[in-house]
Amino acid sequence: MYEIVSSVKRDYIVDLARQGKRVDGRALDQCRDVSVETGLIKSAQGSALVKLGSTQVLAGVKLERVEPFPDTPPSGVLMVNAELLPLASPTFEPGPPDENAIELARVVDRGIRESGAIDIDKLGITPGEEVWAVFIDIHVLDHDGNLIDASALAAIAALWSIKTPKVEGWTLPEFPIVKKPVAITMAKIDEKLMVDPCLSEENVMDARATVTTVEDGSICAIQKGGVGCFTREDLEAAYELARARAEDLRKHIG
Amino acid sequence: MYEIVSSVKRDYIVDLARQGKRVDGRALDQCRDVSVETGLIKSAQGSALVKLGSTQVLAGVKLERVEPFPDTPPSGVLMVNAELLPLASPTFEPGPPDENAIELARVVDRGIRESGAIDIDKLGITPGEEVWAVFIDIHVLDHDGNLIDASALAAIAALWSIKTPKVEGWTLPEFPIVKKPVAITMAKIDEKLMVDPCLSEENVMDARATVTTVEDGSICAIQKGGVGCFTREDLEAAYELARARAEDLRKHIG
Amino acid sequence: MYEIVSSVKRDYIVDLARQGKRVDGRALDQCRDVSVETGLIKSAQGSALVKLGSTQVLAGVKLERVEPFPDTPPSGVLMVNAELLPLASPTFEPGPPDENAIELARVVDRGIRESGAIDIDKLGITPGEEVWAVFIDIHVLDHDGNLIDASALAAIAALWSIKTPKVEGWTLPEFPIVKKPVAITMAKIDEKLMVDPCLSEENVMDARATVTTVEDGSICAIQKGGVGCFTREDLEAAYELARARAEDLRKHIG
Amino acid sequence: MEKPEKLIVDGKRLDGRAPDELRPLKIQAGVLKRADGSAYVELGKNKVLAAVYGPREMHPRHHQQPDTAVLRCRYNMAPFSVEERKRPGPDRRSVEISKVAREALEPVVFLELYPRSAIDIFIEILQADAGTRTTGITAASVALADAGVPMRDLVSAVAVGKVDDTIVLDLTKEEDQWGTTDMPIALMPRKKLITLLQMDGHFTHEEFKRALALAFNGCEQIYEAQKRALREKYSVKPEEE
Amino acid sequence: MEKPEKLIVDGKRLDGRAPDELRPLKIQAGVLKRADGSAYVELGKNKVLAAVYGPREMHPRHHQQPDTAVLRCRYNMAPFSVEERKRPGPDRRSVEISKVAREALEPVVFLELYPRSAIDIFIEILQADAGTRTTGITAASVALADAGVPMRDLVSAVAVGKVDDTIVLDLTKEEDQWGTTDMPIALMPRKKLITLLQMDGHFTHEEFKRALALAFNGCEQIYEAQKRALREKYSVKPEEE
Amino acid sequence: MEKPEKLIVDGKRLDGRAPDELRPLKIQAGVLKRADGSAYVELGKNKVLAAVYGPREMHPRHHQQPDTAVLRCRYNMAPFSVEERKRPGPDRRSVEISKVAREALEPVVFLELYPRSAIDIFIEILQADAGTRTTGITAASVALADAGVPMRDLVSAVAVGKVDDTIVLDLTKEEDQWGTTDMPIALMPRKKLITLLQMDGHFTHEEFKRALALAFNGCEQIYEAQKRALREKYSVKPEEE
Repeated sequence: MYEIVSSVKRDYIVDLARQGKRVDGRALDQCRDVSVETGLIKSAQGSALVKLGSTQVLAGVKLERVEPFPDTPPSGVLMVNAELLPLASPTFEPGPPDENAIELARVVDRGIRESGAIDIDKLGITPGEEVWAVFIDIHVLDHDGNLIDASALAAIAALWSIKTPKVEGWTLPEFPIVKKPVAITMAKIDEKLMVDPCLSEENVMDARATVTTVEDGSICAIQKGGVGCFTREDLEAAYELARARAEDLRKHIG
Repeated sequence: MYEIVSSVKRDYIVDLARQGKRVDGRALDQCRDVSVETGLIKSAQGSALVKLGSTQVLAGVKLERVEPFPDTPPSGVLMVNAELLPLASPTFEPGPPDENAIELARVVDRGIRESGAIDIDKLGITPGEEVWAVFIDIHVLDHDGNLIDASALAAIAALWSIKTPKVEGWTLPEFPIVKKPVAITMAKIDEKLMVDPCLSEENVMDARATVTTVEDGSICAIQKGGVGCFTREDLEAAYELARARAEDLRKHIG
Repeated sequence: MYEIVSSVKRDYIVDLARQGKRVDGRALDQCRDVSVETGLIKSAQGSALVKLGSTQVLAGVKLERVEPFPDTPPSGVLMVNAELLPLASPTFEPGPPDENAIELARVVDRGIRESGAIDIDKLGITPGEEVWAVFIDIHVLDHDGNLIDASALAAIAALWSIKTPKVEGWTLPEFPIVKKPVAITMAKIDEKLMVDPCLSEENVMDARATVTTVEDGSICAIQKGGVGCFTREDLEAAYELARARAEDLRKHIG
Repeated sequence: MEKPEKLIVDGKRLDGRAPDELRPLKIQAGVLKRADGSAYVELGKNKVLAAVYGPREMHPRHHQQPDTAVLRCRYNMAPFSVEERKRPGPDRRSVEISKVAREALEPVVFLELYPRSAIDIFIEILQADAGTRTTGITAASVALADAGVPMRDLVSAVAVGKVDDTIVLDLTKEEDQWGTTDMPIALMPRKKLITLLQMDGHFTHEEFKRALALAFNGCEQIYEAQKRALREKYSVKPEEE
Repeated sequence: MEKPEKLIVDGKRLDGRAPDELRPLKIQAGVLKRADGSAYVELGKNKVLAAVYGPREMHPRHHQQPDTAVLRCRYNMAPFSVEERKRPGPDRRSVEISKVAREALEPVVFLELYPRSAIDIFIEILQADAGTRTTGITAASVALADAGVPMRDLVSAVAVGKVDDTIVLDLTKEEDQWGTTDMPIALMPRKKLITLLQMDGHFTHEEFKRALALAFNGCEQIYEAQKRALREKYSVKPEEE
Repeated sequence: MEKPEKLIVDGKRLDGRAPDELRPLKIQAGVLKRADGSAYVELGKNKVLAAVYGPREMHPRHHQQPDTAVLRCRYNMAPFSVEERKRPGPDRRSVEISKVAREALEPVVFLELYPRSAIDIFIEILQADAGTRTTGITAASVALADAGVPMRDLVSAVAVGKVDDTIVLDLTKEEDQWGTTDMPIALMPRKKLITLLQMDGHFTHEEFKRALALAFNGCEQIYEAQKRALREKYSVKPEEE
């Protein structure tokens, strides 16, 4: 996922951090330019292409009739899969999802699931027999850092783009999407927190924390990554940053 | 699939080609000796052992009741699998089918499927619930070149050997086999087309073209292989060769 | 499974064998200390932790409703799986079961199956539709030799610990366990047979023979392993040893 | 959608095209930052992305060739690119297409210039509507050029086929499904050399020849669009003149 | 078991604990012969075994790092450890947990002392009752110490959460299933540095802060038990004084 | 076929054989061109092909042994070799049989003559009727000799068992399925050393001894047929005398 960088480059970025500066001139609490384009993929019920700086992620949503899980017979099913396509980075290799792809999918999944963004109970068809499954496939096209935020945004924007799904035998008036969880990731470099790290920053960061919040500012998911540590104060600051930046990104949804 | 050969051997074969000659003394448009033995395998409903020179391929056909594919509920199912057994060549390795085995199986499959050799619509049993599946397993025993033609011939000969299948609960008077597609492969070496390449020729060829024809001389499948190129004239010549040689091989079927 | 040992260590153990002695001071026909603790795992219907010297194996039994096999519609299903956990030995690697794990599981399986230890016919529920499956999972925790005997003992002790299974909708008064097969493994080193080989002995042995017997002394399963040979006399001696030692171990069951 | 009675009415196809007409074509070079070369192609409803990495170090090392680079190619369909969700990962179809696509592209690359190296081509089908392998090859060839890999020629690819007894260029999904014959072709356009050819269905000798001719015309149009896309990317900006 | 109406009655949880109370905890170091270090931990009904091998030679060799050891971690559930039999082998959940557990443990290990080596941590869940990842990290940290791997600190881990609007320490399976929020945390106790943090459910900012504080208290208790277990194993025997 | 009331009537088995009688046996050496050695064996309805490659270079290289060749063995059933089509690829049964077959053959091969090499044995079951592992070992041993691999002895293998309380040689599929006991054995015939032994079912001590004796007799007959097959292939032609 991360790449080996020269110690010169590392020192440069860490030095900048010490001065509260970033390698691409952004403020510590500033996201890269973001764009969200929905509806590109007609073969999906919902889709969104997110560009976060040079990072590009395409998410597609497919709805299918499936058997429910035995432990939740009347509810629909949510499945999130992420592919770190070898086309997106020289460090990605073909093959089944590795731990990075799996973590990415599961973090996006939890943001949507735990926020109750989809009213999953409405997705039953025949209780115990047939329900709607929501397949969210995250296709990473260009990896320039912070795949989590780009993927989470692509997934939720794709879900909000569905409206009345174009799928045979759809059983509801509208697709039951009700919340807008937004994930914000912060990298820690030399004790500083930097919002939306680009790849150069990810390659030298100590650790990252992703905080997913919903409209009222409450938290629905957190994920720490990387081999460094956070203090309790770091996390409180991270929460404040996440809440503020999520409000900006949320405007791009729906 | 192909093997690394010394440049001396390569030069020798290419030199011969330049003179319109072949390494085993055959004419350019001549197949190796062929023999077809059916009925060897009693545990299969149909079987055929094909020897094409030293190349040996055994095909077995099993019939089983299965659920139909959702998009073709009343029709039977055709499945072709090929195993490049490590016993057949020092270059074959144990493991799941590689791209060569998959291409081989799919080329054989298309020859049978696209020619309509099996009247697949007759293989329904209970529409939407149960149909006959035709499993063709191609077992490559000795690899001395041109596995495609040997395998395609073994498969179609095995199908024609079935007559009234010995399988519990068979539902038709006879096995509905109606056509005899035959694949003929030509290697291109130094601008010459050579029918039925042996392994030495395959190892130095620029490219190969396989043309599958049925009784009336029409084409049901083509496959180009290898990293070289063909001109339009090559392909027209290849068609004429394929049609003529297929007539010879077809006599060994049924 | 076995490990490379220095020739000094090898010579030492073989020399001892020549004198009828063993590396840990045991007599040739003596097992290591054995302990069996059942009921450790409440999430399983039956469980047993076996310690054979320093070798530790934990077996858990789960009962589940499944569809029967088509060829035995009214009977229950027995499944044995063994995991050579990388935690148990520096030579075990993560991944799907290798040939050693598979052999281990299958030898334990045959001992139970062929002795008729479980009255499998009683495990039907609705003939042809639903039966009880008995999943025995063997978890190797510490590998100091003779995993077969430890695993077989753990499996049969776990089965005998079930009594009335704590599982929803259990359909019988008691779990139908009726026999006590016990596997005894003997290593052959320099023409001597040694009961219950420890790892040091396994690493230098020529071959091993496992004889599984039931209460009346009859044999229900045998497995030879390793690249050496046995004479007919070896095997008759092995049978006598197996029968005697099995009686000792059988006291730890049920 | 049910099968219509006729696929060609009054010489026009279901989407209004003439038999020898391509679908709308859009080619864009250099669309990805990380890849050494890339291209995005739309042909009708097909949306295809291709990327090239290399020449780069070959891993695993025992696959290195002492006298040549190794070309590798992976064709992959996004799960959402087709009507019914496709399970991620290679299936038999995509393994075969990866092989024939590689063999279609290899003749134009000067592999011998980069011994011990790998050149990797990745073709991603984002939305599929018949002709994805040929569209993928068309895109990959532009991506190779965009990566600066030395090439003898481009490769231009398109499918031809038979629908209602008419030989047609560039089949749609409906034409592929309900038509008789599908024949994907790739060409090195300058020397008119065929680097990919597959066919299934039914052709008489005469039809085969006409289909080949039609394919050559189609590839010519695609070739022009490929060159245009590369010129657009590398055209000298006015102020730099 | 059906969901009870209330999970907390009169300030007591279903198993009688106060909200800030740990389940019974038992830690034993050095329980396996073959492993270089090992530990067994029971926390309530959780039964967890951890083993450490290394520093040892890294295989495959091309994964060796010239300036550091590589820490690897495998979290695995026994098929019989849960209500419904779990199929053997890694699933997506265990792959993620293996990753975050490794990242939780790596900060305390002096990897740079053993270039080109591997240190392997194996966590086996024998019986599961919520909190297996944190119990596994707690066990692994003791196993690392038992193996004599040089460490900056131990790692102590526990989950906190929200149940019936109450912030509670160390959730049981029932509380995890029917509660609102689960937040596993791992700490380097001496410097109070957080090495693992995950959360799912719902927290206001205020609740998040209280939960963090509660987790710090819980880790402190676990840290004491870890040290006790290591002292017990390595305490000088009277006769040797 | 339903289970018949008796499997042995008037001392004769279902196929008319006496209890101590082998099925018709046919052995042919050197049947494949590419393999270094090969053999084809029919025993009753069993049809088995074995091939040997090597001694040859060992891949992957880190599996090389500095002081010995490594023997590898793969037992495989063709999908059409059994009543119900077998899915291609190894299952647990074939993995175990590959292991015990290798261990049955290894004692006769002078592996120490070819350090760092591999010798590969491939056993293909084309048609199966009980006794495929022993028939495979019999074939593999002839293929090893045909490949010119230096050997201490051949290996001859057969199954014995108990059917209707009678000890019988060389069980058929029906006898294996409905009988009580199956015991496959492999022998080095010259020194009467047992290199493969498995058994499942039920034997008293007395029965076990009688079964062993019967197996030794059966292997003797197979040994003679193996030698005959090798002589036939390598017999000096009259004109060459």
